[in-house]
Amino acid sequence: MTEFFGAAAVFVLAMVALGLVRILRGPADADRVMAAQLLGTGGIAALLLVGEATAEPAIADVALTLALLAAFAAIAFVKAAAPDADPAADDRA
Amino acid sequence: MRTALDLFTIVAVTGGAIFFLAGTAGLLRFPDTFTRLHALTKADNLGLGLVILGLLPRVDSVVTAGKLVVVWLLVLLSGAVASQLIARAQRRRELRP
Amino acid sequence: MTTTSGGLLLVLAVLVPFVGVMAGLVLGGRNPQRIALLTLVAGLGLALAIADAYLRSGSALVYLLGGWAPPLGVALRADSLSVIMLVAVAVVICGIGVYACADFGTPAGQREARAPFSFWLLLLAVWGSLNLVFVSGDLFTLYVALELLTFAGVPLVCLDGRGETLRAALRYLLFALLGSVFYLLGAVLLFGTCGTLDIPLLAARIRPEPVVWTAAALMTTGLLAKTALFPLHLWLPPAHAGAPAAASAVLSALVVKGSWFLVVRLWFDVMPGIVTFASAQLLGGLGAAAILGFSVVALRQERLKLLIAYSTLAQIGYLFLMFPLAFDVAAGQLDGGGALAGGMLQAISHATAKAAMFMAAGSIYAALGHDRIEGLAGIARALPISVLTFAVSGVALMGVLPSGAYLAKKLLLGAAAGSGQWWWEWALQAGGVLTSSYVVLVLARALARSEQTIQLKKSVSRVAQSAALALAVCSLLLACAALGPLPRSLISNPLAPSEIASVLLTVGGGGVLAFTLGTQPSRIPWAGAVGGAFVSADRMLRRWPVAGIALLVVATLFGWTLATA
Amino acid sequence: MMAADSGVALLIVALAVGITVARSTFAAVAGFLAYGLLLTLVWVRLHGVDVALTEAAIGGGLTGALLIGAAARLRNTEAAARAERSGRVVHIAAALAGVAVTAVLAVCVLTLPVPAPSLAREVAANLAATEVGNPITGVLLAFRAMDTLLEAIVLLFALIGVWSVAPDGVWGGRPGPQHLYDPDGILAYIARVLPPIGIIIGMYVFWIGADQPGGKFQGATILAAMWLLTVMAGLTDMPPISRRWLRIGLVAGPLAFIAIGLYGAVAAGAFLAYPHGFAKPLIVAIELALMPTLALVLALMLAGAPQRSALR
Amino acid sequence: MNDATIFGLCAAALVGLGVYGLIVNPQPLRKILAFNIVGGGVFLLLGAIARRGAGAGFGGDPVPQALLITGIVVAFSATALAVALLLRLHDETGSVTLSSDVPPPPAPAADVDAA
Repeated sequence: MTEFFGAAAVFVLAMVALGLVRILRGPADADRVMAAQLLGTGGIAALLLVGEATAEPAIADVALTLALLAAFAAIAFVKAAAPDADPAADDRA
Repeated sequence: MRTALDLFTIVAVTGGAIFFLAGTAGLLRFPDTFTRLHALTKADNLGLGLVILGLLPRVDSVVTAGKLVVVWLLVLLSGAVASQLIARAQRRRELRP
Repeated sequence: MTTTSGGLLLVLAVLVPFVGVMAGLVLGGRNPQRIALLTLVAGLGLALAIADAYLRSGSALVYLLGGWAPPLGVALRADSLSVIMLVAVAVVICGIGVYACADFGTPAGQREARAPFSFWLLLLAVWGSLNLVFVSGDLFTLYVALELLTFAGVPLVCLDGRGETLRAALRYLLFALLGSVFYLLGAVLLFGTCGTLDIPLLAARIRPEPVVWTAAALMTTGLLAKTALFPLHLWLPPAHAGAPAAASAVLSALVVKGSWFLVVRLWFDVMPGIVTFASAQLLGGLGAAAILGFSVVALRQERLKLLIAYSTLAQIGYLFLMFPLAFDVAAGQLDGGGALAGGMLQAISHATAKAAMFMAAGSIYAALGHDRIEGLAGIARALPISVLTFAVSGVALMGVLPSGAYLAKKLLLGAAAGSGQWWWEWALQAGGVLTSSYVVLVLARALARSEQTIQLKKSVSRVAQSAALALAVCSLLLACAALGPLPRSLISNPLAPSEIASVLLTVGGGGVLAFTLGTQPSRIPWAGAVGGAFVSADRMLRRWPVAGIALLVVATLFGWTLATA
Repeated sequence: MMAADSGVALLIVALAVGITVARSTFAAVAGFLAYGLLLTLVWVRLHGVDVALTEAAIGGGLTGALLIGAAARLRNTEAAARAERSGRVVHIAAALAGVAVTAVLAVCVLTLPVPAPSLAREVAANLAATEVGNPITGVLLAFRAMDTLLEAIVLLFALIGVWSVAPDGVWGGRPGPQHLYDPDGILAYIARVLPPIGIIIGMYVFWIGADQPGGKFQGATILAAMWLLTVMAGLTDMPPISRRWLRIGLVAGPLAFIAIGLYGAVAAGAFLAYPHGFAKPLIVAIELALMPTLALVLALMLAGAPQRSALR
Repeated sequence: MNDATIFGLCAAALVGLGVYGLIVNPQPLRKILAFNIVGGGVFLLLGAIARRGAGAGFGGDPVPQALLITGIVVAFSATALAVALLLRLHDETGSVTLSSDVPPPPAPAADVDAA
């Protein structure tokens, strides 16, 4: 099974690698943040698969930390890009 | 029993990998920010869900299994929130003259 | 290795300033200043107590933190170098602290003001970090100490919050970070090779091999970048010239000494046997280039504080001349002795004199509202103490009798003659003449009579001026070291014809240089062109990409010279 | 698994190339988020789960948020920065320099001594004396406790530095902008849902640290992130930096650490030593004291210099 | 070739790349990023060395692993301080250039009361 998990991890990582193209190419900054945010999902999957392959139970805690902080950068981006935006304005527009 | 569970793991993890493939394809091929956002959140979150589902039978403690489920729920939650916030920010940008 | 008596003093020397920072942070308001002044007294007492304990025991003080011996644990260690630096820094910090009371009082009516609050906390932070640099015996703890020093030093640059100083601070921080990451990289390689970070253990395990050469080159270069030795000086002039006077004094006199001290530690204690003749010559050569180049650039400055900043760059060069002189060709390794003693004496002379000089310049600036050298005429009558301070500290830097730098020069000259490296004698003598040139330039302006009586924008605190003068006098009094630890034979009759000739030569030569290369339109066209060329070369080297590449070139040269025995 | 290792290594290098040459600063910063993620993966592969946890918390969380916020605020300087771009000669020289550095380091990596020197045996032999099960905690809080104390002080100094660049008029005020609170917004929703979970996880990571991977620092990072989340959602506001409780909180951890260290000097013969049989309780006490301080410092560092007067 | 060597070589590449980025990128935020890349490389090298020191039942030498944690925290502090300076510079001057070719500082405030 170890080989299988290794292979699956490599595959998911390859998908992550392809997604990196979107981070670098954009075009909008929103694309980049979103790609980075969703690569985090792939990263967590790869981490769990690698962890299974190395049989380290504490990996789950690392995944937990990553998942908890996953949205943090995206929120910081939204807040810095439009700090005083009136949320109600979106629905009026 | 062992083989059956292993088979389940293999099927689920493979399924998850395929969803990651789909998500990445969407990320690269779809024409604009909003469609990409839409396709991606679905695919990647399902992908992670299947991977975690596949790993569950192999976990030997209930606590770790619980952690894995929480990981998935957290990713679902933050994915949903982040994509909505990013979409709003992007729309605001595009609406701005 | 065990803890020696008095070892706990080393822990306290580091902790007392740090606890002072924390107490000031909590109590806030005007308390940081009060706490800082109290801590100055306590810290000075601790430094003296350490010196006393060291002299009593006659050997290095050691403290095993947590009782764990290296390589697993971390030891604090104070040898003679540490003790000298601890005491010198304590004295200089006290002088600066007294001086700064005039500038960094919290204005009436305000509960807490940003600049005083930050200054007093950062002053203590710099002090604790420096003490840690002096006593730590572990390369990683030293890395943390270096970073502490950087984080405490950088905000001092931009205390007044103007854009220019913020830019200078950011440049300083980024280049310093590059330097520390190089240092860390080297330390990591040493750990990978020797399995320890403890200095004595490393010294025992280290062997000349490629990884060690790389590590040594990276660490040395990183530290030189933090010390601003030529050609890695891009950050220093704007940072030191733009900061408030007391902060400039801290940065110029003390902060650069931290990384310089680590180079001394690294070369003399970690890898004395790895150092080669060529690498020591290279280090000395960079120092000599700094002395020559920056002294000329200093002459071309229009502002007093920038002149002093360039003088610091030149004096930093002086601090590296001891390395080739300490190289024992027969044994093929670095050997302390006279050259090391001379270098240390030079470092503390510079620390005291440069702090005094920046503080005097600060008083002059505050009084005039500007510090253009052109406009200094008549200031000697208005601010006699400050001009006297400048003159005394200038004399102390020149290395003419009687001053600590004079003894330092004698020791270094002796080492040069002893090891047959006559070319460094030239560099040492030229350094004195070049230093005197910009001192003479400023003094000639300041002593000139002005047509109209000078209008002072603001009265300057007499206490502050006296504190600066006291430090300058301290620098002169270091000559008294010849009565104690150093051989009395170093000092000769100041009225002997050879001594008088040497003084006249230094001052006179400086005067001629000041006249030919100085800022005013020169009557000798080629001299103006030469000065201008130095200035443009300096501007070129201070561009970021050039400095970055220079950093790597210097690292390569060190690696290469270390490898070719 | 060698293929996986090589793949991850190549991916990291490719990503670093992308970050370095990207035209847009924002792209580079977004790439950096992925860089932290991949490094986390590497730490797991190198059997450093404690390091992986730290990287996940710092690299994936705090540094990423810090940089991406800065990049968004500096967007209007892109054109000027591009105009300043270095010339071809500089590029070639820098590339040569980079290649040379890599080549030399690669040689160093390949010639590191075999068998590798290691302190693992010393740690294993002395771990029992520290009474903790996690060797990393043993190193951080017993063998090299000084480094950990200094690390807390580094954070404090950096925070003083961050504060010291505030405009004079708002000294003592609140850091960061005022965030609008939208009770029906999704941000407010997640800021209500996530922090309770985060606090539990943060405390859990802290608590297991004595015997398994985890510890005060990683736990504190999670707590800091949760607090900032509620601030960004407008649910709470950053406190003015002149608040007494905040100042006390900032120094409580390091001071407790020093106090326990000095107690060791009296009771166990050395600063930062622990009396026999009391090592674990004292280590846990230090971690417990440090955690709130670290969470406070980290959150305040991310929030930046004071921007608003405390009165408003 | 084992995992420590692979990641050790990866670390060498990262340091080289980061150094290149530090030199050529004029924008300070890019320099901060490059510093973090170099830092990541140095940490990775230390991690590889820790892995080489595996033994006594540990998957890696715990001492360098603990140093890594301290190192990561110090690097974060540096980044936060640099970003704070950069943002303030931007607010104060509207530009973020580090170029030394701008005119020299007109006059420093020698004391703060006057500033």
